[in-house]
Amino acid sequence: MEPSLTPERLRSALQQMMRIRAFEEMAEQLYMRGLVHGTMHLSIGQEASAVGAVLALEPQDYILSTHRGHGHCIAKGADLGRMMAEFMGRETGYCRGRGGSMHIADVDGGNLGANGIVAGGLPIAVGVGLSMQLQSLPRVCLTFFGDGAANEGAFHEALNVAAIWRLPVVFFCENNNYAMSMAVRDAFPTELISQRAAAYNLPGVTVDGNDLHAVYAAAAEAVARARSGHGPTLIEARTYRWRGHSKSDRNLYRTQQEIAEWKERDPITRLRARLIADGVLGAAEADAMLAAVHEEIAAAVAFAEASPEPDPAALEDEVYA
Amino acid sequence: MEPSLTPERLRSALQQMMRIRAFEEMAEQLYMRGLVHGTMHLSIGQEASAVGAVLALEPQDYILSTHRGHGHCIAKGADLGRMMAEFMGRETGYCRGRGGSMHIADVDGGNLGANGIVAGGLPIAVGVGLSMQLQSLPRVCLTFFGDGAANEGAFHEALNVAAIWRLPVVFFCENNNYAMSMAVRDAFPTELISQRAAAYNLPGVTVDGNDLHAVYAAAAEAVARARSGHGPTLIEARTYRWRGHSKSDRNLYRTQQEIAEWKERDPITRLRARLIADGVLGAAEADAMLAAVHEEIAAAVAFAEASPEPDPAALEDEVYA
Amino acid sequence: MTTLAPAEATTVARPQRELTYAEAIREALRQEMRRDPRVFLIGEDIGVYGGAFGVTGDLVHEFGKDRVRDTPIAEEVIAGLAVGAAITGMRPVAEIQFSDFVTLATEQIVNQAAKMRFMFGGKIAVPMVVRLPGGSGTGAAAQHSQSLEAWFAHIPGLKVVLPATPSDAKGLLVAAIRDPNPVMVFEHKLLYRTRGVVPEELYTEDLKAIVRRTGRDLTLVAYSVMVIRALEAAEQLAAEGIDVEVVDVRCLRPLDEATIVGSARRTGRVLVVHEAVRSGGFGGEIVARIVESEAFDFLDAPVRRLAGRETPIPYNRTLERSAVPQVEDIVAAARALVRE
Amino acid sequence: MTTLAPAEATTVARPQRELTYAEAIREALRQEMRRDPRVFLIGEDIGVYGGAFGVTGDLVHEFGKDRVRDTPIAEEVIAGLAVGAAITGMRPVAEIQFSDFVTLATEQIVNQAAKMRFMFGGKIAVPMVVRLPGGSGTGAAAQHSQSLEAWFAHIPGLKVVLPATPSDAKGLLVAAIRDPNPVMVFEHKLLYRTRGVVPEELYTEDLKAIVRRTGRDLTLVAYSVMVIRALEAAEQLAAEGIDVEVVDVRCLRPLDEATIVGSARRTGRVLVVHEAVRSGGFGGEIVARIVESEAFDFLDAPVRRLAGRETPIPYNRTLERSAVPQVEDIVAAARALVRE
Ligand SMILES: Cc1ncc(C[n+]2csc(CCOP(=O)(O)OP(=O)(O)O)c2C)c(N)n1
Ligand SMILES: Cc1ncc(C[n+]2csc(CCOP(=O)(O)OP(=O)(O)O)c2C)c(N)n1
Ligand SMILES: [Mg+2]
Ligand SMILES: [Mg+2]
Repeated sequence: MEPSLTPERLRSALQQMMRIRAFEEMAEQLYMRGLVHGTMHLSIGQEASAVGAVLALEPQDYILSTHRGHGHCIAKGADLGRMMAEFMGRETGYCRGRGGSMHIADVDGGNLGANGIVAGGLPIAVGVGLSMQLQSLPRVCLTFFGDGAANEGAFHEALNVAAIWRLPVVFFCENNNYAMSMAVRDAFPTELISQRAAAYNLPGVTVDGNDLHAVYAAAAEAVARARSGHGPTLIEARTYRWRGHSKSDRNLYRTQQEIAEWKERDPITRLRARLIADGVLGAAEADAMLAAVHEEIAAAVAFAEASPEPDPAALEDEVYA
Repeated sequence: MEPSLTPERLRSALQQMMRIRAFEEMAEQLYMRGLVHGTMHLSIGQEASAVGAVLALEPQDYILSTHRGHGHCIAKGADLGRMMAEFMGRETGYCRGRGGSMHIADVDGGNLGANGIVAGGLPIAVGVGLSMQLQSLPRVCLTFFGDGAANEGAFHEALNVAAIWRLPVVFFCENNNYAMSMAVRDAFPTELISQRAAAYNLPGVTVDGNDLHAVYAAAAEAVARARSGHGPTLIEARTYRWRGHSKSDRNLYRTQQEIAEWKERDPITRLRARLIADGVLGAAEADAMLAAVHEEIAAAVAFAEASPEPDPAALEDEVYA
Repeated sequence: MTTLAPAEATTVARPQRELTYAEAIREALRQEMRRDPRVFLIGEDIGVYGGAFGVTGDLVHEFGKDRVRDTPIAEEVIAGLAVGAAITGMRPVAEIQFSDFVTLATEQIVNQAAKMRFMFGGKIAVPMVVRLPGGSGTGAAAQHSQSLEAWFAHIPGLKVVLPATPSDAKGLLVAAIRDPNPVMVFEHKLLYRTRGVVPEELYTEDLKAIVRRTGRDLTLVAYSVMVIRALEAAEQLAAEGIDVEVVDVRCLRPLDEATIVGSARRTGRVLVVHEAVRSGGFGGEIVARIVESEAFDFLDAPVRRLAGRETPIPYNRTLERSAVPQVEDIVAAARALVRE
Repeated sequence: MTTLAPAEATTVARPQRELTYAEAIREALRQEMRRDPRVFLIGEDIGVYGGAFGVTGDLVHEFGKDRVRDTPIAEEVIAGLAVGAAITGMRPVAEIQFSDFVTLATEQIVNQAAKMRFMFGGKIAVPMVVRLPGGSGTGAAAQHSQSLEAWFAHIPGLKVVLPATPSDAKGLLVAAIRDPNPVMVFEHKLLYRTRGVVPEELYTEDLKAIVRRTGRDLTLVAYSVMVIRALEAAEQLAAEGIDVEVVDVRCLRPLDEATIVGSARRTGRVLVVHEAVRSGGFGGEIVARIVESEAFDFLDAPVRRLAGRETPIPYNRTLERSAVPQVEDIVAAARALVRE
């Protein structure tokens, strides 16, 4: 256990992971029932990476998130009711129903938004980093992106510029083995994505993304380095999405066996067991925690359902400031 | 001397370098006199890299060139008269006056075009490589680009895709220390640009770009690798441009001393001396060669000047096939 | 969802087999790939996954991973792959998974593909196709729902095609593949599941406008999904005694001015309908062409436009619906115009 | 080259100091940077080099390399730097060295900067400026001479400004910097050396059209360099007894329809002039707005357009000149229109 990971923070980390899981399971159900529309990218199975990364940040730090961003958003402290309201397209949602799941943002909470464009957040993160440097603010920007994003040109431009200017940015790659149907083994000529860091003279590290402690340790080091002016780090967190890419996915590009194997490595089960083993938490307490989470989710749904829809007459109101 | 560099090929290489130098000096003069307009990017000082690289290719191989592409074009065997005619905007020019210096192409000769967009040729080169692979043609595509281009997103996407598919492409970076005014030391976090090859699991090599033999050796190895199906190589040829970036350059970002030092390393003087020392060529023969080149240039100018201008009525004719 | 009666009914000689728009595209690809070994497909998730919208489906099983080639997520290189292959003997068909992502490939398409032939004095051809699923209506929000066809219609060297029916989806795509120029084919996501009669044999459609329904009182000029809505609106208006002509533009560049102007002349009243944002949309071009033409003197009312509102596409269903023209909006605008 | 008399003459209260368009932009940047520490510049070769067109000049010496920041050649990240800085308290002014290279930055500008505020329900603002030198006339050929303003004018969330005079170059740029939204400022390369009176103090111009010359017979609606050509044409036409009004649109999004329509109503004849390719150019939008407005009933002739030909910009001088409207073309088109 890392020194700064107090029992309290660890318990709260586990709770956040439970929240993400339960929130997404509920969102999936609502989607099936037609109460949430559009598309939906679930991060079930990847909770340790979102929570571990954000755990290393201070509240005033920034994140930039992805299409698979519910976990990032919850980890950064978002209110579940306003999130659910957003999914249901309500006026009380984080984006007042304009953004939906793929564009959820919690600007006040430091989440500068999920992004529908793969790698779209990377150039922005560099801008946030530059902004902090110019304003001499000791804030870090951690940008999440997937393995697929690491093959976009934006990845290269962003890492290079952040590196030469030593910007306070953490590049956090959630390698879940697939970009939609494209397997990492087919899309990358190297074994590790973190090997790319050397091209920018940056530290690059690959961690077990399903191990909360490992993710936290890597992120904490990167955040400290960024905050102290030593520039960016590339972190590759290896994980796996249990669900299909989105709702249209028939999983033709992977085997049921592979999915089953990864389910064995459930990050939540793992953290729960470790915390119990370490005496941080009792089993009953853990069960109570989960029950409380489910109540929160139910309340979030109730809040969302009771919320009004946006007024079509106001459609063009928020285009310009 | 590499085995396949016969005396005859070496003499011809020296002559090509002389041609490039003399051609560009003339183009510069014509530009000053207002006979060539637009802009002009001279490669004076970089002749060994263009000639050494192309020397490793077969006639049916392809190159893609850059805004600083006169040398590439001549090295690939272009006719000087038709080039000069292009610079002067004539109907007999390679692009019938539509392209000018920045878009000179000699499609039949395998030069698929200079490019006004930095790194614009890299994605195309990958497409050419794929095309050769799909057609099982044993042709290689060598794409030139500058140090500046290596920071564009296109560089990254292109190298990655060429690497995973093992396409017959040679990525030939002419590192002349500056991208316009941006020094390589400010734009890159690493010492060598060729270090980026490792990110794609490719061989990367840095050579003295002013040494014809060294450039040839590296290119020949890369071409052989590409042709035999082992995929791309990243070559970094270190060189220097004697002239400003383009005609608007006041050289504020570098010192006269630096320029003078690099002029000491003139690739032409160097090759000439080596060939004489190696007994490949006599001094008188070398002088005669240069004199002949100057006559060729004069003839090229005369051809261009005698050539008709394009007909404005035909302006829209070549937009569509 | 919508079976097209009017225009299809005229092609009586062809067998009455129905396909969806997506199936028609797949059939076009399959038949052209069988016929011409130079044709191949590149894009994200077009292989085993079958395409984000199921368009390429099982093609990878027939043609293999080389000719139905999944790429990493790298749109600029996808376009570059097409350019490089096209100029060296191949006939690439690239897919940009959602047309919004073409913003990452505009350099290659606009500066390279479109201009290469001209810049090189006519000494090269760039026979490539880019397929671009676009449009709103699926709840995919602002970055997955745009209609950017007007951008490409502004670029000399490109052709821009927007099929509205399954049979056009096939015939126009085959024409695009055989065209020696770069052709942007915008497909509408809402059309993929629409059904219509599609001839089984290989055929091409001209990159020209077509009158889908004749009428005397008013011309609706539309393309892509708005053709379907215009035809529905026309049915409703017919019930009110308003006789509407529907012109399906099909190709924005080159634009078949003659067909549009001819219809405008006949009816004297024109409503141009598209989903793309109104300001700077291609509707302005169509209005201008009509006004500049001899039809001007035959106009009984100003040419009007009905188009997307001045906003990104919102997520909320009701907002999304209200952001682009619906059948009832077309009916209302047409009715008002006839009364002007 | 051209000193603007008509419109400038009305600003008599201001001191009659002349600057070039490039100097006026530099002064705007300098004064805003002095006033507001949040303002900073990013782009390629804008520091020691002074900018590809000398616009930023010596600013790096006053403000240092942090605030006049040279970037590697990476347009997508240049735009992203602006977005990220803008949403966290800064006021970035990014330069795209030639507007053609914006094709590499459209993703960030169109999907991110333009849509972010809307997508996030109004909870963020993106106060950034992108300066884009554009246009032909310098022999820079097809990839360095485009006029792509219509693309951005089609995107809700952006503003699109095109100053035609030195004093507008300053005042509109200052307004753009202070605007809480992303603003695309298209500068024309041929205008950089034109001179005109520019007030010394800091001031803003409204993002609205302006009547640069009043006249009764015909309205020329133009923007950017075409305003200068239109004014010259108006002088020549005056000598023939044709009294021309010239409207400088200045801002395509939002479009100041009232000023344009008002002029069209007064003169009854309108010629829209722009350098960008005609098909899909913004001229179509302007024509449509006029036709849709109450001015339609006051039109004595069809609204016409004079614009760039349907070709990439060629290198050869004569071809290049013939590819876009020149003064004599405007004179001829205006003359013909008055006689219609
Ligand atoms: C620029 C762009 N290209 C393609 C897509 C379509 N798309 C959405 S997510 C996705 C896969 C992304 O893979 P990865 O980055 O690994 O993230 P993951 O979905 O695995 O979390 C694709 C291809 C997109 N949204 N943006
Ligand atoms: C995409 C793009 N950005 C910027 C430019 C402007 N520009 C032309 S050449 C150049 C410098 C290129 O540097 P490098 O790649 O090192 O080639 P070199 O000029 O040194 O040969 C720049 C910035 C351009 N043409 N294209
Ligand atoms: Mg992934
Ligand atoms: Mg260089």
